[in-house]
Amino acid sequence: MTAPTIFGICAALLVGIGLFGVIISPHPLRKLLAFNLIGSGVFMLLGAVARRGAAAGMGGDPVPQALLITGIVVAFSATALAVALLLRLFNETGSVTLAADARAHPDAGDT
Amino acid sequence: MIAALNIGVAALVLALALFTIVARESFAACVGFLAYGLLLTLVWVQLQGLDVALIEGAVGGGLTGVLVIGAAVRLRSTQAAADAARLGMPARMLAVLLSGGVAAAMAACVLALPDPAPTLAPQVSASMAATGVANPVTAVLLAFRAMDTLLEAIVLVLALIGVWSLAPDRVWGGRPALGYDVDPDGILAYVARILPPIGIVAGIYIFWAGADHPGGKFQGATILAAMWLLAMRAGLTDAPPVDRKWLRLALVAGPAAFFAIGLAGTVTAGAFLAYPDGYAKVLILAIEWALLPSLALTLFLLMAGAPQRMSAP
Amino acid sequence: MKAALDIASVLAISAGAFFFLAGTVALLRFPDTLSRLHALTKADNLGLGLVVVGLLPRAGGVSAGLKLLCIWLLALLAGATVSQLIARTVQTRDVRS
Amino acid sequence: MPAQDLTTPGGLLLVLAVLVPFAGMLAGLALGGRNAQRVALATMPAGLGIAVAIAGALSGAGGELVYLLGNWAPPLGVALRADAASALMLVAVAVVISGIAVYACGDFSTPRSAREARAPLTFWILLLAVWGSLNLVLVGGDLFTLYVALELLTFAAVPLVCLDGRGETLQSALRYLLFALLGSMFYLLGAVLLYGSYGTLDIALLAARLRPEAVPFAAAALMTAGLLAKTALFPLHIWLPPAHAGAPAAASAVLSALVIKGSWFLVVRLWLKAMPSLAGLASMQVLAGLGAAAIVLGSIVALRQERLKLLIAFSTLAQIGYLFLMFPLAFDPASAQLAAGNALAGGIMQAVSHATAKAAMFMAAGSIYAALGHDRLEGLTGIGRAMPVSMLAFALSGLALVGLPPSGAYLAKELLLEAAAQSAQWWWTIVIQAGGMLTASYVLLVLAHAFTLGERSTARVSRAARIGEMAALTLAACSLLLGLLPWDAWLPPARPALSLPLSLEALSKGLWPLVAGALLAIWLGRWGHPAPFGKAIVARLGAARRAGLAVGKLIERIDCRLRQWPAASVSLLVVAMLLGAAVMVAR
Repeated sequence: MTAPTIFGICAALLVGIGLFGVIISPHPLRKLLAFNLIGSGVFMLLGAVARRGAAAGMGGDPVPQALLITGIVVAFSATALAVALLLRLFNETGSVTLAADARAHPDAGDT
Repeated sequence: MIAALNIGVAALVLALALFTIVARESFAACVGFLAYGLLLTLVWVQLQGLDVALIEGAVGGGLTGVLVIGAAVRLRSTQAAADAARLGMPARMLAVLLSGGVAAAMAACVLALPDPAPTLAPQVSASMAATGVANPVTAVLLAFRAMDTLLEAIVLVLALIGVWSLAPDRVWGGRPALGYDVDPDGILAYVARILPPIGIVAGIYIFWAGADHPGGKFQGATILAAMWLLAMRAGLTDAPPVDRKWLRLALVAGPAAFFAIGLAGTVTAGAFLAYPDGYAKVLILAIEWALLPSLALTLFLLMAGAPQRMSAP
Repeated sequence: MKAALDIASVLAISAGAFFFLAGTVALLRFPDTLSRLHALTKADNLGLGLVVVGLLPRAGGVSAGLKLLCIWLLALLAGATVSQLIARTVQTRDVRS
Repeated sequence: MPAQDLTTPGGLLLVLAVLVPFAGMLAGLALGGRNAQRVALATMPAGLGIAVAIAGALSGAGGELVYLLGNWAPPLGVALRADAASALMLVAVAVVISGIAVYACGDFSTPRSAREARAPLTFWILLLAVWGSLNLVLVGGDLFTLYVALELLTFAAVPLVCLDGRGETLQSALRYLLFALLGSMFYLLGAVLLYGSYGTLDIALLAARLRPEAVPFAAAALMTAGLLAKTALFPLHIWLPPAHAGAPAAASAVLSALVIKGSWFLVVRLWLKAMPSLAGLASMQVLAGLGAAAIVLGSIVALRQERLKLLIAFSTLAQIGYLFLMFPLAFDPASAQLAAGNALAGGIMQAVSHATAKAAMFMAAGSIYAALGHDRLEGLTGIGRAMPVSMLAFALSGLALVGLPPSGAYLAKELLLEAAAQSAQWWWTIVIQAGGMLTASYVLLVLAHAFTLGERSTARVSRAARIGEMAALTLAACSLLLGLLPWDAWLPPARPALSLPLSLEALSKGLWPLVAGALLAIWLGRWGHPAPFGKAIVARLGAARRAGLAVGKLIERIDCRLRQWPAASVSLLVVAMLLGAAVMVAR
């Protein structure tokens, strides 16, 4: 098996693991970690695509490699924003749960 | 042999990823994630993406890892509530089923990708002479797809504004939190004195090499930001208050220079973000030099977080 | 000459790998943080040093060799600092409890 | 290589449309303090002018503006592309942003005592950032550049949700951010698969190279599902109601009127421009089916809200559903492709009229909230007399949404009905008509509360707020009068000449949804204690009324369930798989 195939499949599994984490983790920080796992899975697939495109004396297609650099930095910005939001939420309310939502009391007020 | 090595690396990556999800404590999961990020750099080396390996190690593993570990420490008290809200078995099985389905579909797609693979490498190689740089990734980032890089610089500034907007009103214009109590004579302060000179040299070297070899402004800027962060965490320097004029100007200087050089291209070379013949390399280097301090500052401030205290008078 | 260098390389890298293995086993088996730290730092510093020494003949140039040495020194510095910090944290926690 | 891969005259306008707001954002940050607001207000006319110029350049011709950035042609380079649909959206965005900016001068001016304040500074910078990223979404021609644009849009929108820094808005913002990030990963995954298969990310080149194969099918399903999560189409609306209802009024207007349109427009772009040949009737029916469910659920839950802003937020949920009805109607069975025609025109028209009307609604609600200190429906009694301008703005925008001629929604409805008749999909006719009735029901519910005569209202309106009220009224009037503009220059010529929208027949067509809506409101609405019009009627309905309440309660429960995180994330995967299966089946 070639490296792109191995890591392509690894990428698919990473996305799967990340999705599982996003669904089941109750803690938002863990959801954020899971999101980063999905992200790195997607990036790894792009890396495999780049490696498959090796040609013209280059070890990989440079266009997807450049996209990867942009993508990783964007994912980092997202993480930084989410962490800041998480910490502010914690400072403000002392908890970070996403479950209690602005639910509009379905049982109250019917006439 | 190489295939076996790759499979081994892939298995380790997957095992760490799984640990990150199933670990009981958030702190342990974050440490696992940091190790995972570092391990990924090996994957990038195996995939012949040295530029990507550098950025993954610096940003994907390093900065993100530090960020989430810091958050996990501060959020320790929320662990119990999260443990109580665990999903039941049927829901977990459903999650396994669905995410497994998506992963299987994706793996099938990987195997169905066309052979020979489509690639832009020959086109990059044919057009690279016009840009004057020898690192193809830099040529893509600053010539062929310069728009993405310009937008990426804006993304970082915007994320920083988003982080700042989360400050409580009373400390607007103040400084980010210091973080820890540190011993001014301790080992951390010692390292924070001797490491930054080395780190600054290394960061600028990686940046400077980026025109022709793997490396570049993001990788370099990350190292510079990390050095500053180290000095701040060791109590040697402080983060600047967010309302300083010089700070604001330094933040926008890089993207603004990028804008200006791009717009100049409409006059001198007939298109936004085009470079006139013979000046491409000079202008690309000018953009990179302008971006480096802005990027380092933005990354540092993103790591430092929202303002939390008023500056000491 | 070349064969001798190759053999030296292989020996040094293998020895380095062995130290890493020993350190990892210690990390998993030792009972408390301080002794784990004790085993880990020594094994890792030496292990990495041996790997670097083994790689030096294959570095292909003086500047590449110097970079390898720099990496080792930086890793040493980072390892020493972090183990100091961890040890101090353990100490203060023990005093407090 | 397609012939259009050259920069067209006027292409530079597309660059400017993106650059000017971002330049304003950087300048606002650099200058700081009060200057951020000044820069933003100065940017408005410039951006408006650019958008109008783009629309002017595209009128009549039915062509496309293309700009090759850096003179590098795709697939190596990145192109910006705009057609008439993008141009109309660009103008709508510019108009709505300008209206919101005028309104926000009341709430987001730096106080005299401070040199710089957090909320005003960040609001104006984020407003410009939303504008720039929306323009980029509208003119981007490259799937990865569009990914960056979507992320920019998210990063600009999320902090707007929690500008007031209260715990519950922070929580809504976090949910929004996490779910939107999940959506962008799906989108990016699809884009990566497309690059791996065809070696390009350019929309026009992809359209030429795509083959009906497994990989692009999966990519289409993933990208669409991701974008639906960002648009908050049912059942992926986990984040929308609390985020849109909790934000400051000006921010709610931005989020509800504009931000969700970005990812929606990208779905349109994707299916009509990048992969029209992949679309099968089945997948398009799935999209519109989710839309229909959104209309029913959103409207009925809206009817049961006790707070005005939540009601408007749920109305957005329903209206998002309406935006997706165009997809199966755009399917042309002869060529087995999606074709731009009446359906596309109707969809764009609906988006434009919803943008103007919804911004006006949130702005009016914000004025009312500011004057009363709350926005409980029960407490609105008499507000119609105390704040006539705001209530007029609300009423006009509500009627415009219902589709009363000559509103844009009326035109949109006619176009969609025409498309449904042409493609013999009678079931969508029913949904379209029912949508109008349901919209009428919650609009009338609010109006009934507001115009009930009762005790004098305590509302107090400051002078600064009067300007904001006028801004809301202007946008509402825009929405109501949209149908009178000369659309022939931009909308595809396949459209039959519309009857003069003010004819008697048209008016009667517009009136009957109002009657049906009133009945629905009486049947399903939750009437508070100072019983507004017709308590007697309500009492006499007896059993039917109880059944209506039970139905409403059930639907509200379902909605609550779906908006829990695990359910929503599972829904995302299910929607992706459903779409994937539907795309496969069609071939």
